[in-house]
Amino acid sequence: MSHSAHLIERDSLAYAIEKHVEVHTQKCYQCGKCSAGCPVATEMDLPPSLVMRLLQTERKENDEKVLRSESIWLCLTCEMCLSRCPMEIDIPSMMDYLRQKSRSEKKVNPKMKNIVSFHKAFLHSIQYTGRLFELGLILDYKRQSLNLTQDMMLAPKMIGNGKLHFIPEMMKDMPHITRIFKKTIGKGGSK
Amino acid sequence: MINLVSRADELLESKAVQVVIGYEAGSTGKARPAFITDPSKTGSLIFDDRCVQNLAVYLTKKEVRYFGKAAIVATLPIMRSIMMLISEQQVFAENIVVLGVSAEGKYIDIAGIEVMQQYIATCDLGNPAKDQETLAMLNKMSTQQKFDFWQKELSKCIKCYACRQACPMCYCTRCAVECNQPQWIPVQSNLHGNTDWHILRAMHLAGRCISCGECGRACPVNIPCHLLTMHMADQVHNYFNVYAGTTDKMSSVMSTFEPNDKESFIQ
Amino acid sequence: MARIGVFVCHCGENISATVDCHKVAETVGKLKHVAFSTDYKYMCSDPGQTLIKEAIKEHNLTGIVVSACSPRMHEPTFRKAAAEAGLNPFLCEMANLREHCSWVHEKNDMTTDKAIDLVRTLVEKVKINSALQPIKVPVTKTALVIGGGIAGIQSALDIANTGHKVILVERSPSIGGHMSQLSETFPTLDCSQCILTPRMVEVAQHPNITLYTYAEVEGLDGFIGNFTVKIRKKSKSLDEKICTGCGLCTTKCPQKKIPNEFEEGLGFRPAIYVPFPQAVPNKPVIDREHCTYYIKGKCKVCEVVCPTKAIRFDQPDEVIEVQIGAIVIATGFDIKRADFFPEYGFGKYKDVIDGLQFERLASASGPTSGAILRPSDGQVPKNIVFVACAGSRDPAKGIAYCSKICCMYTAKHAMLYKHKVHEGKASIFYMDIRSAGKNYEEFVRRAIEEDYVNYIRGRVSTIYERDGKLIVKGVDTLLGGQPVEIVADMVVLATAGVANHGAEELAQRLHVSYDSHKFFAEAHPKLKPVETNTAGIFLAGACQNPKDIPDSVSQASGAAVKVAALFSQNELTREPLVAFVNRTAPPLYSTCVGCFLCQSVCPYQAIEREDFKTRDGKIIKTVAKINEGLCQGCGTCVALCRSKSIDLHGYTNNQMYTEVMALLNEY
Amino acid sequence: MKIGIYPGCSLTGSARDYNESVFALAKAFDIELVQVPDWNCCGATAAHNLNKELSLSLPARILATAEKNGLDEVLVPCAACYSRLAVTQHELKMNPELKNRIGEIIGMDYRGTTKLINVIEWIDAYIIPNLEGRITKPFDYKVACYYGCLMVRPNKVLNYDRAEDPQTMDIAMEKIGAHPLYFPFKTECCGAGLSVSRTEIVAKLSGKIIEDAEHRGADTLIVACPMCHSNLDMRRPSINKYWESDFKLPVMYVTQAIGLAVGLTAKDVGLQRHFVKVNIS
Amino acid sequence: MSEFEPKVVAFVCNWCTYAGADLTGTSRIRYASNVKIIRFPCTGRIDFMLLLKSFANGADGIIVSGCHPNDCHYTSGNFHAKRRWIMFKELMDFMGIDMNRITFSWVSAAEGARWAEVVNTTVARIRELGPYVSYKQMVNTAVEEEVTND
Repeated sequence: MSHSAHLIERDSLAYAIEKHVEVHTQKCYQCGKCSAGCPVATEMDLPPSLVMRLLQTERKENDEKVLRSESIWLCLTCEMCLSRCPMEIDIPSMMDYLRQKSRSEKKVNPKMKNIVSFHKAFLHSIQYTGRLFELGLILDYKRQSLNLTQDMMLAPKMIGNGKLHFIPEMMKDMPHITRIFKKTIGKGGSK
Repeated sequence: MINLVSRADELLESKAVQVVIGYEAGSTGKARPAFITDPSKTGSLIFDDRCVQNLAVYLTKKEVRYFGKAAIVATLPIMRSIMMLISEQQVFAENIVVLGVSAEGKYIDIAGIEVMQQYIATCDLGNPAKDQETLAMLNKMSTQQKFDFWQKELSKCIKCYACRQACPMCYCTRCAVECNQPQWIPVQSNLHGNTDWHILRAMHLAGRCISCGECGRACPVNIPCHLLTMHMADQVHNYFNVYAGTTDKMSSVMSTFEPNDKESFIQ
Repeated sequence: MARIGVFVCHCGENISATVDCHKVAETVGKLKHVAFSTDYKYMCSDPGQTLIKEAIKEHNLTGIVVSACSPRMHEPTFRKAAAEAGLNPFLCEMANLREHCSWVHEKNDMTTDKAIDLVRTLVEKVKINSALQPIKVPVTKTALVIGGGIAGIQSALDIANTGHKVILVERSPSIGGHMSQLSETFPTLDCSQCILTPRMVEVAQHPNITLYTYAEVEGLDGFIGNFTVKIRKKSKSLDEKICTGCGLCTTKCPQKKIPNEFEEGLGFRPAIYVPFPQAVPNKPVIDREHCTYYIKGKCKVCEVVCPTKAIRFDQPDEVIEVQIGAIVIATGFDIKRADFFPEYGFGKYKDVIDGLQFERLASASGPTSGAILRPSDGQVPKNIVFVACAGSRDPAKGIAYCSKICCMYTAKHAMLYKHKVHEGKASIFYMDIRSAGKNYEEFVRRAIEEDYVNYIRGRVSTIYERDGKLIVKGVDTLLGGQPVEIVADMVVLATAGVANHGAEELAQRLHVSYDSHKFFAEAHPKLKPVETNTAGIFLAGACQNPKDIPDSVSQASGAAVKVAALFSQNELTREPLVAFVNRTAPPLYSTCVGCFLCQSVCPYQAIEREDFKTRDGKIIKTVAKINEGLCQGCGTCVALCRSKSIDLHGYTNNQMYTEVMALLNEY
Repeated sequence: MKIGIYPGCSLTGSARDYNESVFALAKAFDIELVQVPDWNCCGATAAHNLNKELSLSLPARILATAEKNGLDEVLVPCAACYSRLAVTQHELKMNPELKNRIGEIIGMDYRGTTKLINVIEWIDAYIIPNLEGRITKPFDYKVACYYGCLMVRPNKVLNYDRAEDPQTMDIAMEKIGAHPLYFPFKTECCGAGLSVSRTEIVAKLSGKIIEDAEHRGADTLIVACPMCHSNLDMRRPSINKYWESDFKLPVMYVTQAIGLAVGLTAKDVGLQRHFVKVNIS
Repeated sequence: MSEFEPKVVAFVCNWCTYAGADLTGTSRIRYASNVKIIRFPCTGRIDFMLLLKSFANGADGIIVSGCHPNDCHYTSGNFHAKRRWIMFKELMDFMGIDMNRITFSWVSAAEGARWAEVVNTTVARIRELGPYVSYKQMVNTAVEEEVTND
């Protein structure tokens, strides 16, 4: 994108977003169409259009509000906002970036720990088997989230219907996957 | 090679064209341009590594036009020259037949301008690799080094205008250097006049040079003057994303514009 | 041998306070070919001008340099003085010693030296100036107005009232345009037809106006004052002279189910039809595309019932050529239709309509006689939603610009609805309310305060249908982006105003430029909003960009004045500072080699082709030729021309070269 | 006829029914589906939520493996996997620098030449043209075709069908004798990856979809995504609890519906594995 | 000569920069008197050869100025000029001819103060660069050669 070539460095989240995911927050003119179509806008503490507005202010306290929000974790990446945005602002990519930033700065909203735990458990599963081991995932998630009783009723029926394996299906070339994880997430694994 | 010869033969025999412009072996072992009007003589046509001259230059010459409709042996640079000449209304598509030759030296059937356009679209249109290296080397030099380099080179110029005569795009009946009211370019072959001449030539070929390198080859004192026009071709592509000679309806880079043309030096 | 006169002005003390004017006159006076040199307190005063005139005569001067203020200020003054003394005005040059020297520099030797350099430079230039004659072009005093909407009507009437002939060409069977479709107009809520129809009738009856409806402009040649236009009069399949407009044919036509364009598809019309009751001319045309006779070869009911036997099935199109002197383009605009919006249902919901359709519903002469009824079931909508910026300010799916008129007409629509359905609920989703205009903001406030129209700031994400209702999913951004869902009976989209269909082709035919949205382009966005780049062609109304009625009418009158000013002279006089292509003896004819790159660089299409032929008509050479009527003298072609075959009067290559040489070298 | 397939993790586990129906349908039409050898998980939502490079590297490895094994065309039945693979392909195409970096990370030669097709494209290209004379039992039901998010968005990347009101699945359904309904929730989100961590959101969103389809008189929902299926089918108890109702609308994969129409049995296409009973056979 | 006084030629268009320079005058804003203006109808009219001629004839610096993009009196002359200067600058850079000696600018009829600033910064810069020796040398060598050739 030619825009980013002329960026003037600023100390703000909006700048970081422009630089890393090439989403130009100033393009937003607050029509609100993203919030109007977002399936989870009503659950969010900050609907997408409000996130955009907060970022536009380029003020520390507003950036902080965004990184600590529930919204960035509730976003389903369904891309409805992007497909209807008149300015074609890639909110989903921006949300991906905000989530990673929120985690790396240890600002994840405490109420959202479950969601993060699930994602982590998911990656754990891939890291050690190369593929998703659904039973393992659920157990791992329960361990991380301490939601021990959740979905107690679901698993037996899944097993009954032949939808849950007891033994993980392993990839052959596991060292390859381990290398990929090492080079991306780093030695610390998916923590 | 049979294809090229037989096709030339067929065209002359059927009187579809009156002359075939191609290459033949010269007495010194070099290839020289051939203008064949007699179908029985097409056997002398050759095509090999020696055949590098840009034949398109003859298309605008009165003596060649006199023959009538022409078929021309054309490698990529020649095809691009033809596209430019048609775009600038110097040659009419209906007056020429193109006998295409691929980079590997194989005959390719160019049934019309559209086919030629499609063929050109598949080719690499940048400057030849050897010249690209030299250009890169020059571009790395300091301003003073560049100045010294060109002053040394241009001091050799004897103002013979072989560079102009060899260039298919230099078809003007009166060149700007021949204009004496005012006398834009000093007549003498001195450093000042030489520099002005080569700047003028490069500017006039901006957006029109098709990177054949003929000017440099034609220079009797070996000035790499083709680098000037090739540098311009590079920049035209860099700024305006245009390669010269890709269609028969090229809108000239220097006579058109986009409102958002990018530059960084105008205050 | 050149004999140059130099006149150095003190401008009171404006120049002489920092420049030694006497020294300037003295130094320059010593130059070769300077026959006379003097300084004086006020050159522009009467005595100053007399001094110049007398010097010209007395010293038989062949050129003068007045060294005073900016030529942008007094060049006309001194050129006139020169002319009065018998010297060609283009042999007078001015050196700018005031704005460019005395006012911007300190008093010292360098400043005086600079003044000397400036004067010297122009002395050298004026030596090689040529005497130029003004260009005179005759004017055909007939105007062509293209488009019979309110802008075209106003322009035609204004020009006709100045006593000049006007030809008004309208593509559809009646004049009136979009304004005739409107119900009431903002901000006064007066009836659109009531104010428009008298003007339509005036056009029809005006002795200076020739009206061609059902006609289109096919081609244009020539230049300002001297255009030739080709007009295709489409066959109406009717002898208009005999037809009395009784309308019997239209009631008897068996083909009755053709969607009515005037009613925006909300009603039907027969194949032989008058678009609307107040149409001008009020005579029918046969729509050959839908007429049973033209499709199947039999029917002819209209011919049978016509009391005056006016139907002509075999009437051909007629193409006429007319000489005209000026053109007003007033082809209007169009709107994007509701079927354009993916998220608003691709046009599949009958009760999602556009603004013009709502106008027809609200119009007393419309398909519902002014009752607001749902197109799907004819019920009165109890809950209506208006969506502003539907396609406007939407670079992704619509257009990037603001359509300007929608804020106001949407407020009007909501008001009309509330006035007709008192218990109804009207909501407007908007992004900004743009109500700049006389009494406009007050109008919008009235909609909110008096008619309780519910303005919600936010866009609508999607509309879908359920149980015969329309679910509108919008948002209230003033509540921080809170989603709003309205179960509506009807939705009106204030769709974007766009260029009229066929505008691009017409622009190409007329050789005028258009912008990336296919609207006609004005010559200058601020100072020439009515002119196009082509001299003699003007713009009026929404063909330039979406406009409301007052703006359209103002511009139409503006265009009319431009035409009238042009027609006030028998001949057009133009400064001869135009380009020219050299000519030499055969067989060369010109040093121009005919590459025609100058054609693409010229902003005025002033470069033509000239063929030189042998006696038997064979073309020897084709070279460029300047149309002096069109050239404005920018000289871009001169700098581009590789063989230096084009030059520009007043700024020739030789003159500019000489200036540079003189400025940097002391002779 | 031989084409590649990337089944993805779900199809080996919770979406075994989908897997069975895809393979059964392929077999019925003499199409050999060759698995991308030793494939890995695409990383799904978790990867792109937590680490961008990982989210590109995992799909890149799959694509590079397909290339290495000469699979020019790869069917990706899972809409979620399809989306991840297609987005990766697009991003790496647009950004050569990133392409090099990811190439280094996976330590493989990646060119991006594989043609990815989703299940509807596959049906369109290989099943529909050969349908003539094969329909033994027209699928004479009112169906609501549910596309979800990942098959149509982002439209500029996937360039498949129209983002609003897509039609391809409806047309395929018409071809087997079904009656597609006007269904505005076609592309609304079911709640996706929040199934486990925020079940109530999934119950709410999926419930809306089911409610609207039932309201319009659908006999079944037709889907093409295992994630949507698990949310709409396996999560039915949560949905019914949240909405305080008893939605009975079955949810079928598009391949199951076509399978039944061409004479495959309910068991062949794995209908017995559904949580919500399917009264269609 | 005590101190080096740069010779600077300004090529400006009639409608914007020339008028802007007039405004500098009417506003009585002072600037260096080293600059002398030559008036053109439009930047599109300015031939690149004139710039070379200026250097050859002793100019140490050049200013080229016209209407801002979109404000051209002739609608597009300055756009064409812009393309011409882009290519010209690239060629000059390639040949080692110092482009720091040419200021390209857009100065509108309303920017009187800006014109003074453009002039002053250009003159200051040229003063720092000193006389354009290398170009003059080239011309001088040429003149010497001519003399000996004769």
